[in-house]
Amino acid sequence: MPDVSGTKRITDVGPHDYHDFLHPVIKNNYGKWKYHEILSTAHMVHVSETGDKIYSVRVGSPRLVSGSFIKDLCDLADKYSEGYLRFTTRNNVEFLLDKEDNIEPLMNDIKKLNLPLGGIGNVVANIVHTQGWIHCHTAASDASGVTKSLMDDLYEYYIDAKLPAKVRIAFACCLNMCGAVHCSDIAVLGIHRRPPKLLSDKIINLCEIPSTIASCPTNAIRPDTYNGKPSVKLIEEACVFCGNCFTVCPGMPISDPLNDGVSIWVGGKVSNARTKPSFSKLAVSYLENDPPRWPKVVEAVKTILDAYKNGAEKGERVGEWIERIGWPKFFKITGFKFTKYHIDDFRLGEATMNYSAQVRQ
Amino acid sequence: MPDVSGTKRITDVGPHDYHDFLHPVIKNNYGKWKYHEILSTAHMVHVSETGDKIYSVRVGSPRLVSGSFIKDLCDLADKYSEGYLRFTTRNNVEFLLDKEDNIEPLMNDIKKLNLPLGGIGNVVANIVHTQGWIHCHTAASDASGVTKSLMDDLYEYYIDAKLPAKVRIAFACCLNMCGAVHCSDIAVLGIHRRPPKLLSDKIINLCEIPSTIASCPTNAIRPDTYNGKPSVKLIEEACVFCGNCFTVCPGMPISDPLNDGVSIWVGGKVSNARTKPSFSKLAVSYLENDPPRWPKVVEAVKTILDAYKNGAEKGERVGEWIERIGWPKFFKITGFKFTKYHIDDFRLGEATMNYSAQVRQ
Amino acid sequence: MGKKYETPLLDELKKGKWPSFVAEMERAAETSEMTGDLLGQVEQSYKEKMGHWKHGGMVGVKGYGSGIVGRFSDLPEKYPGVKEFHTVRINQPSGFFYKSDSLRKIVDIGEKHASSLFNFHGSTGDIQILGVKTSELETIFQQLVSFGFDLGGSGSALRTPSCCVGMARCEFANYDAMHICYNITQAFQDEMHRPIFNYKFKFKFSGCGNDCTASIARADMSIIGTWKDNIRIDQGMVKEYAKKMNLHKYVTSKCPTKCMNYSDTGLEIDDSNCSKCMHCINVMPKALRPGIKGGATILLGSKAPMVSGPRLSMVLVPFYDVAEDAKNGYQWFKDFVGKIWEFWDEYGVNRERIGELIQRVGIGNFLEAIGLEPLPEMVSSPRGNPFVLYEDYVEADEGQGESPQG
Amino acid sequence: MGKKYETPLLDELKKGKWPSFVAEMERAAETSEMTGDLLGQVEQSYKEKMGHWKHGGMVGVKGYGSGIVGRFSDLPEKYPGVKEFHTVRINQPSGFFYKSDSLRKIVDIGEKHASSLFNFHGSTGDIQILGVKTSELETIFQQLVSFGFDLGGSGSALRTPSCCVGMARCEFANYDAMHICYNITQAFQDEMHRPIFNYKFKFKFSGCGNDCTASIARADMSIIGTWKDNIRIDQGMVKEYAKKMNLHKYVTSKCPTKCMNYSDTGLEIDDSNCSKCMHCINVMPKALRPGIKGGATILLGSKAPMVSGPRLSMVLVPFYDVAEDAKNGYQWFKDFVGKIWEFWDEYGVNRERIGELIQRVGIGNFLEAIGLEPLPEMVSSPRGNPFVLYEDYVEADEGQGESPQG
Amino acid sequence: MTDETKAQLEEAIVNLIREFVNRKRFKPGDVVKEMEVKFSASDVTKDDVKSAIRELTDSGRLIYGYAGGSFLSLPE
Ligand code: SRM
Ligand code: SRM
Ligand code: SRM
Ligand code: SRM
Ligand code: SF4
Ligand code: SF4
Ligand code: SF4
Ligand code: SF4
Ligand code: SF4
Ligand code: SF4
Ligand code: SF4
Ligand code: SF4
Repeated sequence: MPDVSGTKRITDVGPHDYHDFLHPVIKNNYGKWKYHEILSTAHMVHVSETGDKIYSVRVGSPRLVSGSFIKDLCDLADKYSEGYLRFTTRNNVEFLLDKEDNIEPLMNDIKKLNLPLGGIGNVVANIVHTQGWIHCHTAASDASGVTKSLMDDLYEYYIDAKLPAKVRIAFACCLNMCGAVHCSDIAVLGIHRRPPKLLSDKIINLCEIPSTIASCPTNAIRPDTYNGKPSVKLIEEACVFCGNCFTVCPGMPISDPLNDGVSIWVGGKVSNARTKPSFSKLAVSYLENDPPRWPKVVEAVKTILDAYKNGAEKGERVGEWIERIGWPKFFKITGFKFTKYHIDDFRLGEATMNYSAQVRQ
Repeated sequence: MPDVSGTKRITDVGPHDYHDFLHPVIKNNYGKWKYHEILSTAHMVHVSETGDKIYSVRVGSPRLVSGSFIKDLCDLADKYSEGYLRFTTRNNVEFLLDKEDNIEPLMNDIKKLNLPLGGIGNVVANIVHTQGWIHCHTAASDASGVTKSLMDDLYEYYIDAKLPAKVRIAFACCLNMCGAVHCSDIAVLGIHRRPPKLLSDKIINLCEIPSTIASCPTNAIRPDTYNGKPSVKLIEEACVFCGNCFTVCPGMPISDPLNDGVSIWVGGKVSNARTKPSFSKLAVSYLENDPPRWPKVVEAVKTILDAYKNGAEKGERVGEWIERIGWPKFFKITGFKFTKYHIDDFRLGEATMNYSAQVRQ
Repeated sequence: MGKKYETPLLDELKKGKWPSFVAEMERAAETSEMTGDLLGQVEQSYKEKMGHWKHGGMVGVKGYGSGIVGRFSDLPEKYPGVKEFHTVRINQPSGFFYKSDSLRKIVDIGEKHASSLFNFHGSTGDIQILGVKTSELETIFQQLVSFGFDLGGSGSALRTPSCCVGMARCEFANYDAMHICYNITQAFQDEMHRPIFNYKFKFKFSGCGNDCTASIARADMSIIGTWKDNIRIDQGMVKEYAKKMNLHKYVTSKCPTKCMNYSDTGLEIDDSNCSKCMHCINVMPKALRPGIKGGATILLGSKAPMVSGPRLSMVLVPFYDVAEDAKNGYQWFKDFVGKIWEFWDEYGVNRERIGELIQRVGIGNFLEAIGLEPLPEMVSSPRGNPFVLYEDYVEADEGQGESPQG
Repeated sequence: MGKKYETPLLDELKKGKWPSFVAEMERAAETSEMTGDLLGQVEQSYKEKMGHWKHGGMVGVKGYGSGIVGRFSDLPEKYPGVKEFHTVRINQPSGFFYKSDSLRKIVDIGEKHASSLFNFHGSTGDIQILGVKTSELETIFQQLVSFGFDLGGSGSALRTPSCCVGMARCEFANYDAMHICYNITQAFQDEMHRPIFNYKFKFKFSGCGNDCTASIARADMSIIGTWKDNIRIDQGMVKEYAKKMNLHKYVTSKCPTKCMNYSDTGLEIDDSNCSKCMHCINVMPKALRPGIKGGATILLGSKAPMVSGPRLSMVLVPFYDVAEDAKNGYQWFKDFVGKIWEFWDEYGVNRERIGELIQRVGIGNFLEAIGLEPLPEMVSSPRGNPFVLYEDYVEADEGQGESPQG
Repeated sequence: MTDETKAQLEEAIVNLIREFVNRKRFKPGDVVKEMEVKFSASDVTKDDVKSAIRELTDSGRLIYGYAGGSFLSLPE
């Protein structure tokens, strides 16, 4: 690079000023939007107080993309929206058009690229997911593979609005949950089921012992010595396989191909509409990893989605539907087994018991 | 007593068989009641599938009564209900009549005794209360005195059904809560505000040290020695003045006339109707003891009751009303000050934060 | 016997419309000198704003470890009448039903051998005779037993179970609360009178979800009526109610499960979704009745705040067929309670109530120990955190295995 | 560049209608040899059902302590192309808006100096360039800076704040989320690039309660739009909606505060009781609009489960007048955040997020430290247990006093 | 802060890291707290320490490391 070494380095310029990236119609109507209308699952129009309109065409993306993919998008943007486009908070792509006439040709071009048009309204939205085996060291499952397998199967729900309300699915490959797994309508979570191994040589050299001990949610890690140096020991019966110790201490690897897999969670949401935001709750406590297409995971998610589609009233999110029919019925109609793992025995778990005689018989 | 000493003592006979105490109409229609009708706040009729009817006339009682009081009741029962009567779970008296004609004369006689007729329907029910200074060693306030002062003032609400729904008031003189204080529409609770004194001589002789330590909810009591014997010390900053240590250890008296008093709680319920049972929540964190008539307590309860009466919809219990209008408004209209004491910082307290953007502005 | 002390503060509490406990104390003082001294001591408490009772004290009747609450004044010289002022707790009859003759006998005892003061009733349900001297305890006990009454509980023992009026006078009762209450109180006399528990244990029986004994807040085991079949609807009467009130606003929209619908064709209830909350029935008792397949939900664990905060009872057995078990002398119930007490005995510590114990050891383990399946009815929702203590895993090349601790 | 390895398992993931990340990897492999090796290693992971990345690793650009996630293969001999395969995190522009020219420049960097693989976007919001060798880091950084992009956060530092599309394209936005997001991102560059916190800190800005950035679940500080005045109602349009749907069933009865009423005279809202949940507006966007006195509620503390369980953010400031503060360069907000960070700095421990710290030290103490009044808006309900740590008391003959720690 | 104190401060920071190498990881926050104590006599502020750290990292005398949390370390 010509302008670098030796000279004073430029730092802390921060993100690019978004003003440069706003379509003129957006600039002119910033803060003046009056209402929107969803025209299809793939496009909507926002109408301004000034009468101006902006059309958004939404396209699905696998998120992990090549440079060529982005360049394809740029080409389309140059052709139909003066180069302007945006991404959504769930990794969809939105082209912003001021000319209604451009919509159809754009959509046709998108179809030619075999990209999915959809994602607006009462659909299964694009899955928020994480790195998995592609890039992360603590993954108990792959992220992109599960996501792809699911979206292939749920494709019809992305391009058509067949559901009672929005369904947000998320995937995280470990309990760090680098996604909104803990508050999603349906969530898939990579899990371990065996305690970490203790590689004492590594532990004494690479790990800060106090942080390692503090990392354990159940206090299963206790101080110890090894070869005269501070180390740790493990109360295996107390381990909940969270992998947090491995995050801070490379000497405690926890992956175990035989026992790693995923659990499935339901009924979380983040919006404040109607009901308060809420956590996803455990539905299926364990499914083994079965790459490349994770049929068991796909089936479980499909089971939930079908039950929801058949049972929910219009406008009810997954969690709202389950609350109305009750958890016993949810387990009954999905056929998932309710076990002691489903009963929260962690810190605030007590707050989740049924302290009432309100029981469906 | 003639039949006692020397001979084999009779024990474990248990409670008297209730069958002996059932009015014949009740016996004949046991389990066959079809519906009831509330005829006034003081009487109701239950109608059986057989067509039989039983009338119940309800009378208020201070619960702490003399033998003469009970004999008065017995006289009335003998006169009007073949000697049959019962008490309710809230210490009211019920005369059970099969003859409608007896109702009025009975009521007249009750009035002559200056006893209150009422307590049925949407009233302030009789206050469930405890022993107080009359009989208990840990009382932070008196029970009967506060109850009497309140009921005098709320008399109209006992004899007339002027409220949107039932209002259950309870009083307990210390945190042991020998009443349903923790789940009442309105509750008055005797409290201390200073740590116990450590009478070390008593502690080492009269107290079991491990139980004393275990009795503390905040772990403020720690092992110590005194004159070479096992004793305890106190982390005063951690004490929440609960008095549980005094219950197990006479060497830790906690009463302090200057700082004892009561707190006021609202919005609890135990019925499963509509909403789940719920705890009473802190409304007023401290009012000083002002015997003999506790005007401040009476005023605070009255304030709640008035606000409730004016604000609630028909059928809403106090807690249901507050949930609908929101706690901020409750504090606003009652004028009670919301303080950090109102924010739950105890064990499951975290579960009570507002984890949503649902906020009335 | 005249007034022994000036009681200007207490006198204030004789004013007002509500019957006065001070007046009652004065009436009692007419027959018992002790009570005169009580008035004096309480007046002093009112002046000083503090109680004047000593900490506890060991008293009781021979062979029993409970039923008496010992109480001694800390001013015995000044008020000799309250030097010893114990309470005798007496098992109330099921449903608090009495005939005047029995009541008079109890009153008689209190007037002759105690302060003439009573609680009808104590918060747990007992009849309480206040102000008993140690020397009178045995006499009182013997007299009570002679006409079929017995002491209640105190200390680390079972407390007198209590129940609502139930089938005796309530059309909502889904099982015979008075009968089972009486039966198990008799069956567990030993557990009530000879303290062997870690702490107290309370039963309360309510015939329906209205829970008129407040069992869900005040009993270690709460037995609350429910039903399995459909709410019985009298559509004609529903129409009558509809004339007088907005059924939508006051009935259907308040249904917690939103399983009701009212329209011109009448009231429809999706009973499979009804959680038996009682609301609709409460509001329209002439039109709606619980189903006929009655029974009870058994809940466990409520108690006052000490030590870990107040508790409500949680669902343990969604449906208990009480009538069926009655045929067998409630044997299933007694065995069930037995298992719980055994667990409590084995794992509980001193002064630990069952609700606290369960939470300490984990509900999963508790259920396993007493042989109950985990059920979604037990929770308001499944866990929201991923810290699951999995016990199943696969060993290399071995297929599904069990953990060492499993 | 042809196929380097057989990838039969991954090939399965090229089938199906959803765009395939495997296909994308193969496309990337056309311009970057590294990516060919990535395919090989991932195929092996699919076979063995486990990842093949080593634990962390120290890499970064000079002077910055964050923005790069170091990643090393544990099979470097077998797959030399992924021996070093770091991620470069890049601050996305507010609202994820782009013009094609800038995007092309970023792509260009990734194709020339890395694996040609990208995340648009990472879960926190950054653009991510995957597969960067240590030697390329400085070059990439310099190039980014040259056209006005910069690195994001990682490690114990601020993360790139993110926001919803807000006023740029959403009629529901109650404040200018994109503007404040950009402003504070610029203001806190130092905190993002030079880790000095106990752990990570995230901001997310959503223009209304729909919270399209999921801020309440995923940001230490969640800034969510709200309004103070009345919902703007177009009664004519309400009538139009009423023709198409049952307003009672789908709108008013789902209002969480039951503050709406629809009748022949139109829609009435008791705005003083409206909790700004957005539901009614969502359902009838042509008839209803938020009020004009917009602002935001500030909430604190959400995060993923480690160590003490997942958290949502809780209300801290019910109403923050964003527009007013904007006039001042958001100085109030910056000071406010500063106080919180100071508190965190002083009392927090290593790897303790702010939400965990507050609960550990007690919300009351936290509020006192940062100078906020306790408000009922902060809680869903006041405390239900009586264990209150009273700090006020009276000394004998002295009147109201303060406790030593008070 | 004088230039002299500044140099001393930077020196002290590097020494601290060196002294505990392989024994304790110093988060920048830890360093700030250590230095505030050590230089309490010469009114060194938190910001002074922060800018010293910045100078050290900008010049490459110290680098940032990461292991579950960020810390300061000597260049390899
Ligand atoms: C584009 C995007 C914002 C952005 O800055 O990128 C967006 C845009 C809109 N959202 Fe959203 N939401 C976006 C993520 C979210 C999220 C966050 C998430 O899913 O991770 C949520 C919270 C989800 C949750 O609760 O779990 C979200 C909850 C909503 C809701 C509330 C839904 C509910 O009833 O709970 C509405 C209202 C509605 O749909 O009726 C909403 C409404 C809207 C509207 C109609 C707002 C408007 O007037 O423009 C926009 C089109 C809706 C649509 O896609 O159907 N938006 N919206 C995000 C698109 C994500 C995507 O590509 O799928
Ligand atoms: C007599 C008594 C039972 C007994 O065995 O002694 C009783 C009797 C009746 N209760 Fe009760 N309840 C009795 C204590 C309770 C309690 C316990 C308590 O207050 O400590 C509760 C729970 C209160 C709570 O939730 O905090 C209770 C909650 C109810 C409810 C539910 C009210 C609600 O909507 O939450 C009903 C239904 C109703 O009133 O519509 C009910 C209904 C009834 C009915 C109508 C049942 C019937 O058909 O006979 C009876 C007359 C009602 C009345 O008094 O207005 N009863 N009822 C108790 C009278 C107490 C008293 O003297 O005031
Ligand atoms: C008499 C009575 C209050 C009343 O005025 O009615 C009462 C009085 C006492 N209770 Fe109670 N409790 C009484 C019902 C209750 C209830 C209510 C209930 O049973 O429905 C509760 C709350 C429910 C529960 O069990 O949790 C109750 C919770 C306590 C506790 C706290 C127990 C706990 O686990 O937190 C204590 C403390 C203890 O046992 O050491 C206690 C202790 C006491 C003692 C024995 C004081 C002590 O530390 O030794 C009191 C004796 C007072 C006296 O001088 O007579 N009392 N106590 C009630 C018993 C009368 C009866 O047998 O009918
Ligand atoms: C790249 C990304 C996932 C993705 O595929 O998009 C990611 C990847 C990692 N996260 Fe994350 N997190 C990412 C967003 C999140 C989110 C979501 C969010 O920000 O909205 C969360 C949950 C919200 C939160 O902050 O709590 C999240 C919670 C974690 C945690 C748990 C933190 C906690 O307090 O519980 C860790 C563990 C840690 O920091 O040591 C973690 C750690 C990691 C590490 C650095 C693994 C590690 O232990 O060192 C991962 C590096 C993977 C890699 O190889 O690149 N990541 N991480 C996301 C960042 C991209 C970006 O900058 O835009
Ligand atoms: S969820 Fe876990 S495995 Fe997946 S990217 Fe985040 S830290 Fe890595
Ligand atoms: S995996 Fe989690 S629970 Fe197990 S020892 Fe490590 S930190 Fe503790
Ligand atoms: S509440 Fe406390 S003071 Fe009152 S009777 Fe019960 S134990 Fe005694
Ligand atoms: S009064 Fe309660 S909190 Fe205080 S020391 Fe005694 S047991 Fe502990
Ligand atoms: S609990 Fe039910 S059955 Fe018992 S008295 Fe109350 S309303 Fe009747
Ligand atoms: S009993 Fe309760 S849940 Fe059942 S239908 Fe009636 S109101 Fe609904
Ligand atoms: S959060 Fe609100 S303002 Fe922002 S995009 Fe979503 S709906 Fe619009
Ligand atoms: S915004 Fe929500 S709370 Fe307010 S009126 Fe509409 S539905 Fe009700």
